[in-house]
Amino acid sequence: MAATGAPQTITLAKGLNQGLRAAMEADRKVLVMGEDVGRLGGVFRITDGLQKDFGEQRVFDTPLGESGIIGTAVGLAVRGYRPVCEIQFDGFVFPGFDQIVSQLAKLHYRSQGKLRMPVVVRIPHGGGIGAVEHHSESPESYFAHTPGLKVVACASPVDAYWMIQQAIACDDPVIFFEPKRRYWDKAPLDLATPPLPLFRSRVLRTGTTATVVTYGPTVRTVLDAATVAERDGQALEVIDLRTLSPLDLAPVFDSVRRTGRLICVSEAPGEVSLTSEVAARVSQECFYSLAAPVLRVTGFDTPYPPAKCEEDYLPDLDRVLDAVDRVLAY
Amino acid sequence: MAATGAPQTITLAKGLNQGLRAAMEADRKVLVMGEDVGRLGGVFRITDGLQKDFGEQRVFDTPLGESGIIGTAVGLAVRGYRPVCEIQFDGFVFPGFDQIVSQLAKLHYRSQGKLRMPVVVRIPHGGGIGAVEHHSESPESYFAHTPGLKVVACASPVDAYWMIQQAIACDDPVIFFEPKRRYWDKAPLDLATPPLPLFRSRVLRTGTTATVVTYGPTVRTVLDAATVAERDGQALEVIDLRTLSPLDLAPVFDSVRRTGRLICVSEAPGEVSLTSEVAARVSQECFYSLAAPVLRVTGFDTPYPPAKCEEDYLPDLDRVLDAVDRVLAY
Amino acid sequence: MPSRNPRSSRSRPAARPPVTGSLGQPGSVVGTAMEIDGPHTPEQVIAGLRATSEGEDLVQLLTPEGQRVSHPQFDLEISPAELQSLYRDMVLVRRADREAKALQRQGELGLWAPLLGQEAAQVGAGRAMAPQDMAFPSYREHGVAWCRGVDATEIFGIFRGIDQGSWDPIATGFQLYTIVIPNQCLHATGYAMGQRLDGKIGDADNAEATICFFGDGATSQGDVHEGFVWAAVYDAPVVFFCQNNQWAISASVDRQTRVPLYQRARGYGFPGIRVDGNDVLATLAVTRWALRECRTGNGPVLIEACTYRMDAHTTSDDPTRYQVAGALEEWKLKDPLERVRVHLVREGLAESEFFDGLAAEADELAVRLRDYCISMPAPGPERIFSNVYAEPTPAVDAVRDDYLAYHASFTDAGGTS
Amino acid sequence: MPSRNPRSSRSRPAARPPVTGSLGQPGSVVGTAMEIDGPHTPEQVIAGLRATSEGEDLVQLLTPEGQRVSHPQFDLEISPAELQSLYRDMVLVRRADREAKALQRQGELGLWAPLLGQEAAQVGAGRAMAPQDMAFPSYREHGVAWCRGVDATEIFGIFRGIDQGSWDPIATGFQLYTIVIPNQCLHATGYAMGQRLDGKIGDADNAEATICFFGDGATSQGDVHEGFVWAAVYDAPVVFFCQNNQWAISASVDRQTRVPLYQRARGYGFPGIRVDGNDVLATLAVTRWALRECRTGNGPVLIEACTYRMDAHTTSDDPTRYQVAGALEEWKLKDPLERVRVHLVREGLAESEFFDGLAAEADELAVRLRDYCISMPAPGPERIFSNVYAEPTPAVDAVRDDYLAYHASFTDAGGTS
Ligand SMILES: Cc1ncc(C[n+]2csc(CCOP(=O)(O)OP(=O)(O)O)c2C)c(N)n1
Ligand SMILES: Cc1ncc(C[n+]2csc(CCOP(=O)(O)OP(=O)(O)O)c2C)c(N)n1
Ligand SMILES: [Mg+2]
Ligand SMILES: [Mg+2]
Repeated sequence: MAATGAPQTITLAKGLNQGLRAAMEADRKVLVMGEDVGRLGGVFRITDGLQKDFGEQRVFDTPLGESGIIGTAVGLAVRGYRPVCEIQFDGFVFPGFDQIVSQLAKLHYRSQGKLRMPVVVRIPHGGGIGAVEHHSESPESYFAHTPGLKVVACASPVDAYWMIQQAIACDDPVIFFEPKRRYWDKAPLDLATPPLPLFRSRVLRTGTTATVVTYGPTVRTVLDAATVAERDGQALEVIDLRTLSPLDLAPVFDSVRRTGRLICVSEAPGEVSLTSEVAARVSQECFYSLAAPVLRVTGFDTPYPPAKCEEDYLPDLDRVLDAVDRVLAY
Repeated sequence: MAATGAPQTITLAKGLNQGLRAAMEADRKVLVMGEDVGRLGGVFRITDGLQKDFGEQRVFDTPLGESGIIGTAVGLAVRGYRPVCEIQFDGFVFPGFDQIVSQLAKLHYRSQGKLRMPVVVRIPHGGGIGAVEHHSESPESYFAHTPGLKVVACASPVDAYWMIQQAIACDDPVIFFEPKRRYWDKAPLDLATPPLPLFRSRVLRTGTTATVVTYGPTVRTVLDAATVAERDGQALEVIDLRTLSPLDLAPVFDSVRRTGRLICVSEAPGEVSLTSEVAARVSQECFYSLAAPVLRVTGFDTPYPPAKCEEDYLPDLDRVLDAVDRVLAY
Repeated sequence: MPSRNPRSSRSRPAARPPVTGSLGQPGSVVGTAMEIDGPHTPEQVIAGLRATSEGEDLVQLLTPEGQRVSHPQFDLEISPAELQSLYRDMVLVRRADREAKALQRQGELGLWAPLLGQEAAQVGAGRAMAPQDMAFPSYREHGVAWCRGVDATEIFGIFRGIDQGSWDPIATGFQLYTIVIPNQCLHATGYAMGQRLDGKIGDADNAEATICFFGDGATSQGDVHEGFVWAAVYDAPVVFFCQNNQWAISASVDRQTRVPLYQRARGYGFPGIRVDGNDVLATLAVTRWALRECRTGNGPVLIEACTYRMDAHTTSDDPTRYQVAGALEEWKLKDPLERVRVHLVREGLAESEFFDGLAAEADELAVRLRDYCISMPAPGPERIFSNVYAEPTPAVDAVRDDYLAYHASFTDAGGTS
Repeated sequence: MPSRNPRSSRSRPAARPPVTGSLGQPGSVVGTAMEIDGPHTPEQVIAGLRATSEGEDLVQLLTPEGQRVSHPQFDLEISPAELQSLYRDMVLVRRADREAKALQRQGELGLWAPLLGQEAAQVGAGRAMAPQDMAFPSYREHGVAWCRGVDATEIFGIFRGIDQGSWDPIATGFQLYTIVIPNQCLHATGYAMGQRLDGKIGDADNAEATICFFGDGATSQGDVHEGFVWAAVYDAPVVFFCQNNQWAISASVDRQTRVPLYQRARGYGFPGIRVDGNDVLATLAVTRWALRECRTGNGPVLIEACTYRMDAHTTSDDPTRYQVAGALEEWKLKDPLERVRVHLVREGLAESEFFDGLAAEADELAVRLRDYCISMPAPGPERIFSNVYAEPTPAVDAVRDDYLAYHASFTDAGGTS
C-alpha cells in the first residue's frame, strides 16, 4: 500500500489485494494458499503479484481439493501459521465443509483454548456474472448457523481493504465473503480514516420511512433503490450487516424503533437463512415498534437457475422498491 | 410386518426396521446401504435382519466414506434404484455434504426433470445419550436451507413406521432424521389407522394458553412439559412439525391466531436455524394475532459440549415451562 | 529439487538439503513433464513432427509422424473407412470447438471450455463405447458428446446460460456435464454397481459398462479416491478415463502428483494403463479393451490418456500468465489430427475428394451451429421454478405464481424485473 | 468369488460369471485375510504360537514364538534394558485398557475404545518418536498417548464425558483425539508442511517429523487420499501410520480394499512398508527409519502395521454379530506381549523379579486410575460457553450469563435444569 495518505481510487478486488499485501507485510506467519493463487494470482486476480513479492513459501498453489486446502490450513494453524485460504467459487466450498464444520470451528473449543485457529477462508459469493452452474451460490447461512465460526461479508472497496486485514488478525476462524460481481466497483480509499471494527454493522444511509438491511452484493442494489425511492419522497435507512456471525443487530433495532418498518434483502434462498434470523430477532426485540411485519426480499427457494434467468432470480432494485411499497401499504 | 390388524407395541427403532422391511417388500428397487448396515444391522440395529432376508445385493455394507455412500447412491438412482443410505451419526454426514448439496439436491432441476433422485438419507440426530463428540449434532437446518431437498423428522414409533415408507416412496431426495435418544420409546401400532401424508405437520395436543411447536427428539420433551403445565392450569397446544422442508405452517398459523402466543423448541443451535424461520414466518403471518413475541428455546450457539454438560445444553421440560411463563408474562 | 520416480515401495530418493522447503514448487518433477523436454533422436523427426515419449509404458499405435506401430497387448484391426470416419469425427469436433470459441468472443456464449488438442482422446474413447454403455463426463467432453449423438447445440446451451444440459442423459448414454470436480466419479461407480446388480455383466451382447471422464487435476480430490475404492471393492464395471492434459487451470500436473497418474490404480488392485491420448487408434484400442474387461466382470480399469490442453482452460483464462513457452510448441508436433491425415495420405487410404468433402462438411456444421446458437430462445422466468421437485410443493408453486404475476405487472414484461 | 491380488497394472483376473453380482460380498479376498487361514508348516509351531504370514513383504524382527530374526533393511540394536522397558510399556498400557473397560462396565465411563492387541503397534510407533516430533492420533491411540507422557486419566476424561481432550496438544507433542475419520490426516500433513517451512528438515538434531495414526477403514475416506497427495507434492515430513487391525467396526478389511494397504503408497510416489504390528521391535525399527526419512527431507512414508482388534470396536459393540470365530484364535497366538515375554525369558534377559515388579506396578496403576476416574469432577454449565471463540463475543457471553442466572435460580442447583 502506498504510504502516502492521499486518497487513492481502488476497486474492491484491488482493496482485497492491497489488504492481503498489508497483512503479509505485517505478519510473516500469514500464508496465502489455494487453487491458482500463485502465478495466476487467482481467477479473479485477488492474489495478483503476491507470490512474486512474498515468495513460494508464503503464497502457494495447492492441489485440486478443498478438503485438502482447509484441512492442511488447520494443521498449519496448529503449527502457528495464519493461513488465508482461497476457495475459487462459492459452489466449491462444500468438499471442504466437513473440515470447516467438524474441525476448524471446533478445535479451539475442544482444546479448551489450548489451540487457536486463525484461519481465513475467502469465498467469492453471489451471482450476476452470467456464469455456469455452481459459480453463483450464496452459502453464507450454512456458516452463520455453525457455532465456532465467525462470518463476515464485505460490500465496498474500502471495507474490503480493512476487513480482510482485520479478519486475518482475528484469532478465530473467519469465513470471509467477497461479492464477486462487485469486484470491479471503485471507491476512494483514504488511509487516514480509521476503519470500523470488524464485527460491527453499519448504517450507510439514514432515513425515516423504513429500514432496509442487507449485506454483500445486494448492498449496492439497496443503495440504488434508496436513491430512486428518495425521488418518490421515501427516505430509506440502509444498513449493511457486514458481520453475519456474530450478528450486530443493535443498529437495526435502533433503526426499526424509529422507522417501524423493516425489509431484509439477500440473494440467498430465504428459507432457514440469515434473513429468517434477522426477521425473527427484530420481530421479537421491536415487538411494539413494528408498524408492519418484517418483509424479506431474497433469492427464490430453488437451485440457482441458468444464467439467462438470473436477472429474474436475483433481488433487484424493483423488487426492493416493491417491498417498500408493500411494507408501507400495510 | 405381521399381517394381523391387531395393534402391536413397537419401539421407534422397530418401527423404522419394520417400515424399511415393508418398503423393501413393496419395491425391489429399494436398496439399503451404509456402514455396518449388513450383518451388524447398524449400530442402532435399525437395519437388523434386512440383509439376511433381502440378501447382500439389496442390503450391503459400504467402505468407510460418506461422500462415497451418497455419491454412489446418486449413481444407483440414475440407474433406477431407490437407495436408502444410513449415515451412522449426525456428525458424520458432512463428508457427504458436497454430494448432497451439489448433486443430490440439484440433479432433477439440472436435468429439467429427466433424472429423478428417489434417495433417502437416514440420519440419527440429537443428543442425550451421553456420547463422545460428533455423535449428538442436530444438522437439520443445513438441509432445510437447501432447495431441492425434502427434509423430515420423525418423533414417534408410529410416525417412524409410516414416514420411512413414505420417504422411500417419494420421488425426491429426502433427508430423514431419526431422534436417536427416542429409539427405545414405545407405542402401539394399529395398521388399520391410515397414516398422515408425509409433508404435513400435526397438532398433537390442543390448547388455548399458548402454542408450542417443535420436531424430533424434543417432541416428547414438549408433551411432558404440556402435561406439567396442565397442572398449573396452562393448556398448551403442541404441534409436531414433522416436515422441515417444505414446512407445513398452516396449522401453526391457525393455532397462533387462537392462542396469540408461540414458543419454538429445538435442540439445534438457534442462530440462522429452523426456529428462526418459524419465528419469522409466524411473526409475519400472525402479525395482528400475536400477543407476545415468539420465543425460542434451543440448544446454545456453541459446539456441542462434553456429555456431562448435555443436561444443561439440551432444552428440557423446565426451560420450556420457563418460556411459557415468560411468553404469558409478556 | 531432484526429480524422482519411485518404482517400488522400497525406492529411496536422495536427501534434500535442510533449507526451508518451498511449498510453491512441486516436490518433484513428474515423469511426463521431464520427458517432454527430453532428447529426440534424429530419425524420429519426420515432417516436422516428433515422437511422443511419455514414458516406456505409453501405449501408441500411430506415431505423431503418422506411422502405424504395433503393440503386444493392444493391437487394432481397422479398415480405411473406419480410419476415415475417426478422422472425420475429430475434424468436425475441432471445428465445432473453434466455432464455439468464436461465438464466445462475439458474446454469443458466456463462456467456453475448449477441447483443442484432446480430440483423439475423446473420439477414441467415445467411439470405443457400445450403445448400451453409459458415460459420465466432466465439462470438457464435447468430443465424447459428439460420439454419443448429443448435438453440439445442446452443449452450447450450457455455455450460453440457457440451461444446465438439455439432452436426455439416459437415452443418449451420456450423462449431464458435472462441474463440481469430480463428483461424477462416484455417480459413475454407483451406476456401474447398478449394472452389475441388474446382471448386465458377462459375455452376452447386451453386457454393459460405464466410463467416467475426469482430468489430471481432478485426481487430487477425495471423490476420485472413493470412486476407486468403491469400484474395486464391488468389482464395478467402470472405466476411469483420466485425460491428463497437463494442466489444471494454471497448475501443471506435477502440482498433483510425483509419479505418472496411471500408477495409482495398482494400489487399489486394478489395472492402470497409460495411452497416447493424441493417438486416436491407441485410445480406441485401449478403451475398447477396458470396456470389454468391465463388461465381462473384470472392472474397474484406469486409463490415463496423455494429451495436452492446446488452448486456454476456458475463454476467461489467460495462460500467458503461467505457461512456459516451449511445451505448447512441443505438443503442436504431436497434433492428434495431423498424424492421422499424414497416415491417410502416405498410405493412400484417402483421396483428396475425401479431404475436400470433409472441409465442406465442417463449414456447413459451423454455419448451422452459429445460426442455431444465436437464435436459441432464452428460457422465461418460469424456468426458475420448474423441476425443483419431482413432486411439486405448494410453497414453490405459490412463489412462482406470485413472481410471474409481479413480472407480468411490468409493462415491458421482459424488463429489469 | 475367486481371490486375486494383482501385482502389476497388467494383471488380469479371471472373468466372473454373468450372474447378478453381490454388492454384499467384497469383490475379492484380501491378502491377509486369505493367509490367516493358510497352512502352517510344523516347525513353525513352538510353544503353542504360530508364525504370522501377512505376505512376504511383512517386516518382522521378533516372531510370535519369541525368536529374534534379522531383516536386511530394518535391523535393530537393542539392549536388554530397552527391551524390558518396551515390554513394560505394553504391559502397563494393556492394564490401563482393561481397567478402562471394567470402569465402563461399572458405569464410570460412558464408552471405551479398547486397544487390546494393538499394544506393540502403538508402543513401537510411540517410542520411535523424538521429543520434538508431533503425533496426530485417531481415537484409539491410548498406547501412543502413554509414550508421549499423556496420563491415562486424561484419556479417560474423554470417555467419561467430562471433556474432549484435556492435555496440552503442543507441549506433549500429541494432538487431541480426532473422531471424524480421518480428518487428522490433513492436519498432520499441514503441520508437517509447517515443519518444512520452519526449516526443521535436515540432519540437525532438532530436525522434526510428524506421524499420523489412522485405521484400515479410514483409508477409504477422501481425506486420507488428499493427505497422501498433499504430503507427496510438498515433500511433507509426515509418516502415515495405518494400524490395520482387520476391522472397521463390523466391516473386515476386504470391504475397504482388494490388495494390501501399504501398496497404496506406490501410486503416489512414496514408500509404503508393511510391518508386523504385533512385533514391537519391527514396528519400532520401521517407524524410526520412516521418521528419520521424513526429518531428512524424504517424506512422506506410509506404514501399514498388521495387527488385530482383540476386543470389540467399542464397549457398545457386539462382535459376535459379525465376527467369524477362528480369526481371533489365530491372532491370540500372535499376541504382541507374549512373544516379548517368551523372548526375555528364553534369552535370559529378564529375571522373575522383573516380571513380579511389573505385575505389582500394573496393579498400582490400575488402582490409581480407578481412584482418579471415579473422583473426576464433572464440569459446570459454564464449560458450555467457554472457549467458543478466542475473542469472546457479546452474544455468547450474554447467553451464558442468562443461563447461569437461570440455573442458579433452582434451589437444587445441580438439578434437572
Ligand atoms: C470442487 C471444485 N473445485 C474447484 C473447481 C474450479 N475448477 C474448474 S476446472 C479446474 C481445473 C480442473 O483441472 P483438470 O481436472 O485437470 O481438468 P481440465 O480442466 O484440465 O480438463 C478447477 C480448479 C471446480 N470446478 N470444482
Ligand atoms: C466420518 C466418519 N464416519 C463414520 C464414523 C463412525 N465410525 C467410528 S469408528 C468406525 C470404524 C473405523 O475403522 P478403522 O478406521 O479401521 O479404525 P479402528 O476403529 O479399527 O481403529 C466408524 C465407521 C466416524 N467416526 N467418522
Ligand atoms: Mg487437466
Ligand atoms: Mg480397523
